[in-house]
Amino acid sequence: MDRVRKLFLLLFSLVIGIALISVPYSGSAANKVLKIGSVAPETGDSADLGQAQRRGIQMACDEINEQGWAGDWKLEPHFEDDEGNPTKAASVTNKLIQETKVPVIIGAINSSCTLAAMVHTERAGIPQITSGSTGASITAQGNKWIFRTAVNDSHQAIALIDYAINRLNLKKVSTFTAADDYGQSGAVLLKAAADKAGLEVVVEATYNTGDKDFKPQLLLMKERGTEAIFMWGIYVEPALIGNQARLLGMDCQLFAASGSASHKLIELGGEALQGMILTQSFLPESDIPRVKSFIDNYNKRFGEDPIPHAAQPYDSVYIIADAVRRIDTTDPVKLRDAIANTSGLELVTGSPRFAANGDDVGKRVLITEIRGDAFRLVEIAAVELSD
Amino acid sequence: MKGWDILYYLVNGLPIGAIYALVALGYSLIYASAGVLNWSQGDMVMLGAFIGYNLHCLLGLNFILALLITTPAVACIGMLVERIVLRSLRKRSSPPVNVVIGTLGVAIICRNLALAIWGPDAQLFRSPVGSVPVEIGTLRLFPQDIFILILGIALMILLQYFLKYTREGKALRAVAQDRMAASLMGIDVGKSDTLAFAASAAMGAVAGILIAPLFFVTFNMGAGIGLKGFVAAVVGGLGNIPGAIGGGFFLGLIESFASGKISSGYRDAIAFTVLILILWLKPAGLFSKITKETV
Amino acid sequence: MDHGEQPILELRNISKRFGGLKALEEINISIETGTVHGIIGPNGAGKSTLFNVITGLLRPNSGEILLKGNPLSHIPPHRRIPLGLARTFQNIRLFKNMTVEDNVLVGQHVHTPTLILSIICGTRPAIEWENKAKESANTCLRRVGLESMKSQFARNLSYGEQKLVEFARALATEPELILLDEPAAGMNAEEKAGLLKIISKLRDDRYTVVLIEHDMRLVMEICDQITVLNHGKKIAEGEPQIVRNHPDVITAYLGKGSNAYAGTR
Amino acid sequence: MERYKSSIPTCLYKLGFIAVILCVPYIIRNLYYLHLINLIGIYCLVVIGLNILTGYTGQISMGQAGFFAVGAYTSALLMMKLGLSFWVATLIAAVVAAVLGIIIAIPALRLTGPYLVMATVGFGEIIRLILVNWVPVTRGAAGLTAIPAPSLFGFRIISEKSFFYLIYIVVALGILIAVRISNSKIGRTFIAIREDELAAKSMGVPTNTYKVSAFAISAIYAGIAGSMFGCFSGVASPDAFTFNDSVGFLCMSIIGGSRSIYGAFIGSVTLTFVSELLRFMQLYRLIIYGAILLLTAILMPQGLSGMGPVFRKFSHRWKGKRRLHGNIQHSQRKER
Repeated sequence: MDRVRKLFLLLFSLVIGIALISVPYSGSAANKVLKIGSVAPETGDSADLGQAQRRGIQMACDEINEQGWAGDWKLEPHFEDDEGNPTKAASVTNKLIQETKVPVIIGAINSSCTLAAMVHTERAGIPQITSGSTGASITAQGNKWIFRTAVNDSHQAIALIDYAINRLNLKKVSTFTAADDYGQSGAVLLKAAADKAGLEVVVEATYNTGDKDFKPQLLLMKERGTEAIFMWGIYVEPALIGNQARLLGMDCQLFAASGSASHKLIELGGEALQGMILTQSFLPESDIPRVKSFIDNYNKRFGEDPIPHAAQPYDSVYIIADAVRRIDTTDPVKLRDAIANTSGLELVTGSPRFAANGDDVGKRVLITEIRGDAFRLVEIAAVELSD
Repeated sequence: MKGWDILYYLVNGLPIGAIYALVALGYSLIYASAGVLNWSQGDMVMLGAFIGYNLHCLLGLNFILALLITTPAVACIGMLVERIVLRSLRKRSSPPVNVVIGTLGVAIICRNLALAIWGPDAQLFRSPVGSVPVEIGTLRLFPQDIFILILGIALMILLQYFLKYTREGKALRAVAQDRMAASLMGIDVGKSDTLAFAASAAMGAVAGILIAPLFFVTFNMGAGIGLKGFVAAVVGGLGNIPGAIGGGFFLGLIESFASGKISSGYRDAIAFTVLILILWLKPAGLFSKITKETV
Repeated sequence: MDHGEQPILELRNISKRFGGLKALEEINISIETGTVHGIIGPNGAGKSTLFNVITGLLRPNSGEILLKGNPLSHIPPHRRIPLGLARTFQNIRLFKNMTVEDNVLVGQHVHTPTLILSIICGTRPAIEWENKAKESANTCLRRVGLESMKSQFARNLSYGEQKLVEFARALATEPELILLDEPAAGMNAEEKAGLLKIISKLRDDRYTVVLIEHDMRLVMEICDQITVLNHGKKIAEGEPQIVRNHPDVITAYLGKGSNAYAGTR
Repeated sequence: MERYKSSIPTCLYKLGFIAVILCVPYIIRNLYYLHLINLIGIYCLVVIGLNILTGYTGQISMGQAGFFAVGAYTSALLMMKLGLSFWVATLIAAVVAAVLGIIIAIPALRLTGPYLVMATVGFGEIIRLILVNWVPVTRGAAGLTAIPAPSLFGFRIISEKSFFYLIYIVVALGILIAVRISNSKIGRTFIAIREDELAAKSMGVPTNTYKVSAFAISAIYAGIAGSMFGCFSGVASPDAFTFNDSVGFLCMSIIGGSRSIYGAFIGSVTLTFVSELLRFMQLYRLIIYGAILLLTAILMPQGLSGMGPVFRKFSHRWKGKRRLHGNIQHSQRKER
């Protein structure tokens, strides 16, 4: 058996050797190259969101390089996997900054990973755009290097509550939110919006991502006479909740936010989710040409409709390319300022305009409904953007 | 309304309990016969679900045929795991904790292979028995739950029969009692280990296919169910076959009551607290006697 | 008893039942200081159970154990060692992956204070106690003649040597009363002779030894007093010669109708 | 644990080693690798404690991330809410972790093997779920942000370089104390308990007290490491202290060799570097990582640090052959 042990040691050192050699190689020396770092959970629990971000960024870079949209700058994406773990996110952010020397990072989907990465991008002075994390604390720390193109949750919460009261005049509602950063911030926003609008919240239930059985909580809601359930989480659990609610004979109105807006929700939810109301930033069937071409290209290339976690990174690449085109340098400080006063760009998820704290206030908030096997536009939320 | 929802949580906890019991049986069977913990048991469930999904949903085979093909396929994977991990570890007589790390490596490999092959998205597994609930009074029984209970219990009885009356089953129990003595009696200890791994992998596969319609098929479903199965097996008394079944149902019921009555956020915390207290009272598990060691 | 001193260990009508099985029934034994007391009997007579009761691993159903006059009933096993009670095991229970010296040093555990701070700071008291413990461990090893094997791993020693290490480890707890559970089992003639010398040397140093042993020649040669157990009951006690010819003892060992051999040498 | 005498005078050997360590931050300019090295130092501290618990006392724990989280959150909250200094907060965090270690150890006294593993898994999950759901205090899933940096005599420890010195001084102290304990009577008693608890009890060893103190020591090590981890990464969220992390710590302990203190360092270095260096494989990274885990567990029963005797065996065999060879020639020459 010792022969095998020697073989393994040889293999083991070979693997390490190749890794050591290949690391410095990645810095190619072509002149006008814009390296974009991407930090996303390509493995682990939210692997589907991470890989959607990878596809969105790859497609955007290829399009820009083909059409020469960013002048003679060639975009070069560098993807790193953070497995949804903040410690790994910090390490890979450091790798992108120190090793591959990227001037800008599109990064992290879980709020905890984004927060971990922000510590290092701020220290190194590199602009960071997150297109997936909606935790309030991200843009509340006065960190001027962070930008967020994810749809703003508070606008969505206000739009949903407003729709529930004025369009459907509901009296008693419940919230059913994920016990992760996305769900917890949603729960706070929904409660605040409901209290402001005088809507009674009878049950505030939570679930852990990966839970499978929601009937006990649904039963509690049914007992308390819930007319509507506001859900806040990635699409897998809301699909289950909708299914199990209908099985329990509850015909209450279902609401959800952009996190669950994905064709997978419809596919998994089936007829149980017909009539469900969702707020989101773009619609596959919308008639806006920019959105249409994005969806067709994505469909042609990856064989399925894009989810928000693919569309927002796609826009972030265009924002970066536009900024670099304007300042014609990849100096991080100039790049940050250029991104800060981005304006007049018509993109897939709206025309981005960044507030002082880094939030994108140019986002559209569409109220959509599940009819048949797709989302149908109901109305564009008339939410004036206060902050 | 009062008495009624206690019954409800009971009915709701049973099918999940059956799934946990099937996975727990895998842990207990392997621990009983080979004396080791197989940490890749959860991923056998995932593999069963995915292979079943491929056959039933994509290739359109009918459900029973898909079940009959998937189970032996995953059983072979179980044998492969035993061959690679256990055989070489036995040869090096390394400590049992190395088997845990070894099977953990296998679990990581299976999980990420599934990610590479089937992609990260959750897949829908159409329930073979439809989803029209059967109503008794205000109680709703779902066909898939009933199907899980029936098939699960049938499998448990089959295992009991196999262990009690077939030749290999008796050999397996002999090895569990005393490996040395069993091998002296001419029982091929290696073969019975392989059999144990194959049987538990097969049960995991069935659990996977049963649970798929309820909770979709994702590449990392194995981790959660594997841990719950381990907890159920330990609470029931590791290595004790009826104990694993009891432990599985017990865990299913605790979770159902905890999330309904107290709070779903703390459901697992409550379940673990209860289980640690139980272990404090009965250190060898709920259904096993404590053997006092004298010299 | 001729010494007139208080007996070091007294067992007053000890009985122990495992469910229906009566392992020990109304056992009364008193052992004098500085003597070698043999306990013999066919297998299953309750000898090992008796040892487990004395060392506290098993709690007797009734009766009392007095060590130097004070009762042991509520003292947990590991607190009986400082009172001067040590034992070896029937099947060897050494710390295999530790050196012979470390094995014996564990015996010294109760006699060296655990000075955590001094250990961490590496100051003198800890080192001193460590050296003192090593010294007494070496004397115990010298007593059993294994000092040369000090840095060997316990697992690499022969069966007889491992028995002696366990003997040394029991000695290291600086006991007054040593319980030996079949020390000579698995030893060859030469090792048995060595064992005989060690035990008699111990008797000269005023140690008390209680011995469970099947090797009749060894027992008859070394023991001052012998107690014979059979089916949990004491059937005979006294000097080796008396016990050898005791009719019940012969029936217990050789079965019915063997009295013809009584009296032969 | 073998003590083999090295031929070079040990103090020279140690001084040289310390000198190399001290100027590492100046050799490795690249902050990415320095960040990794700091991370390895923190993980090494946790694994040392785990080695004392698993390797020495034989109590396998899969809940070490629970103590790691307690350390991080306690000291972060103390610093942020009560404005305590890093050192006082770390001390309190270590005490809190030790108390929790004792609390989980008491039910664990009656448990062995897989039953003990399950109790520690339960402990880890309970801690994590409290961190996720106790939103008013721990701010829920997003976790704590802007954890203040430690300061030493007015000098704020922010940069990777300054963290390197903080971490590796504490690691050096941790190793020193662990080696002192393991070579002392306490270490010997731990090993005795692992080898045969009943025999140890018969030698007068109060095994329960020692098993509980082993848990407490491993909790203190993980608590201090957690507190440094909080300041080092600036944020602390439940996602960093999951069951997977506990399993990661156990892998480092076993792969590195749980029966020696230096095994902890070897284990944390190997696994952290392997998972980082494999990044160039993108999607297949974790498959290779799993394979390495599997092969190491199979081929090296005593872990990488257990290779010591194997190397010596090789060297003996090599020397042996030469010596043997020498004798044969010698004797042949004589015959001729």
